[in-house]
Amino acid sequence: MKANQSDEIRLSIPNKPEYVGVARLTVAAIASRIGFDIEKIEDMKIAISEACNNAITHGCRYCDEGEYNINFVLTEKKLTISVYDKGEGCKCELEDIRKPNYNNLKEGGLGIFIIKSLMDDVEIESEKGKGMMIRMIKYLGDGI
Amino acid sequence: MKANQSDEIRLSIPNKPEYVGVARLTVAAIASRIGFDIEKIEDMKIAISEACNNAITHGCRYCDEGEYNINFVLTEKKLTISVYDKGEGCKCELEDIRKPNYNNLKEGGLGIFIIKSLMDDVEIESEKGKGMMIRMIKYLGDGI
Amino acid sequence: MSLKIKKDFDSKNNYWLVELEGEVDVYTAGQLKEAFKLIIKEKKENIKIDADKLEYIDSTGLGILIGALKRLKQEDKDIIISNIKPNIGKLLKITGLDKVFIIEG
Amino acid sequence: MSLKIKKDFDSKNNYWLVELEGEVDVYTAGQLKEAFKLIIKEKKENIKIDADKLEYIDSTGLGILIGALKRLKQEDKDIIISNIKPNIGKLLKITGLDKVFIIEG
Ligand SMILES: Nc1ncnc2c1ncn2[C@@H]1O[C@H](COP(=O)(O)OP(=O)(O)O)[C@@H](O)[C@H]1O
Ligand SMILES: Nc1ncnc2c1ncn2[C@@H]1O[C@H](COP(=O)(O)OP(=O)(O)O)[C@@H](O)[C@H]1O
Repeated sequence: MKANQSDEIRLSIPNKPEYVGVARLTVAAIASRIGFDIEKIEDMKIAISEACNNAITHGCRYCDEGEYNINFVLTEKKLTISVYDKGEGCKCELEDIRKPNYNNLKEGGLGIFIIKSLMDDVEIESEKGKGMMIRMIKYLGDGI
Repeated sequence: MKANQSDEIRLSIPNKPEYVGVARLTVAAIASRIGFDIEKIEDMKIAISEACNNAITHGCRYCDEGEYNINFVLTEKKLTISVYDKGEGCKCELEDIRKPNYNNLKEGGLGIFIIKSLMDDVEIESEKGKGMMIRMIKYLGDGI
Repeated sequence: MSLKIKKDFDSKNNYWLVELEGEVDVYTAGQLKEAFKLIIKEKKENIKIDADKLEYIDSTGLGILIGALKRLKQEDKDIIISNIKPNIGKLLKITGLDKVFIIEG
Repeated sequence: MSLKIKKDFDSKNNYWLVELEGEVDVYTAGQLKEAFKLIIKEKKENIKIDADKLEYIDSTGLGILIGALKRLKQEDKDIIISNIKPNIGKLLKITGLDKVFIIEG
């Protein structure tokens, strides 16, 4: 790929647990095509799954549409993955996401924390009632 | 999946050789999720690649858009894959596609023949100047 | 993209040995939850997970492990995870769960 | 999703041994075309392809094999393909190319 050029791959998936694995294999295929190493590919597989889990679990609970979307934007230097749903949205603030507290173990609340930890850059855009978009970036090479 | 229910996954890919492998891995992920055996998965990997090759080589030669689309429709009984581009289209007639003649070997002209051989059902829709769509079906179980 | 679970009570060592093979994700997590429920109902003893063939786990699976541990902790029992692959080790470390479960080998 | 090509002239048997590893598709086909061009330019002898590690090939790759064979046939030379995997064997059979190339083992 030439410098400054970017390619886009779009995927649209039914809002069902059984297809999250498809998103995971697709990101692995894309990332290995542009030369990411195995460790980074594993990171992205987990991160995209967490975002899909959220789109399914929180995003589309009451919506009809029954699908969510993933955009992959590839350049020579990085892969940007955006997962967006048209669900209820939320007022999640990335700054509020903290490492879990083990004096008070909870079964949930790990997803966004894991995404933040595994990806180089993460952004959330959400408007109550209009859905949520989480954008995450992984850099090729030594990163940021 | 419940009987008569169908799910749809859509993929949109840049019009470049390097991404055909992504389509191949995505179809493998989808097909294995719904329980196809390895032989049928291999058939579909080849068939989808042939369709993508055509979309890239013939479909979008002069078009700006720079991408083509793949739809996967899954039911309990079959996987329907449609590959469509917005290129020049053609007047290809499936009936005209024949097994290659080895007294007169040619390097090309195998793609659609291979798709017809490996898939259970194939349809082409094309209008000169408006692009082409090839739809191919593989049945789970013993087929047709 | 599937999960196989094999469980056996090791009466010599007095723990449950649970072998996980494949992927624990939002699709297969229900299976794991069910297995732990049955195990804990039968006998509240330490659970040792052999993760040698576990290729993938995410927060859905970790949540279920945490849930099971909470129930075991009531009787002072633990979850031991052995033979973990690097990607899973990394996830446990990042989340701090390597200090909550007992990690072996 | 990549292709490795190893070529060696086997002077004992007087043929080229070409080992293909990975996938021949529209992306990697150019590499294969180039390799055959160099081989045929250097010495027009039989080419034996070891396909033991060839995981995937489609019409783009087959077209290149056909092109190379046409050039070799001018000197009555052949392409031999050995150790093919079932999926590739099926493709050769469907296209009738199993009667055009010499298939071994
Ligand atoms: N796609 C989404 N749509 C609406 N709310 C979301 C979405 N993703 C996350 N959230 C909100 O952010 C919270 C934290 O998410 P996360 O860290 O993944 O943990 P968990 O999903 O286990 O609660 C969720 O509980 C939910 O309220
Ligand atoms: N997506 C497409 N758009 C326009 N024409 C096409 C497309 N796919 C196939 N064709 C036409 O059909 C012919 C046969 O295609 P195929 O059997 O795949 O062989 P090949 O691509 O090697 O020529 C092509 O040569 C081309 O003229």
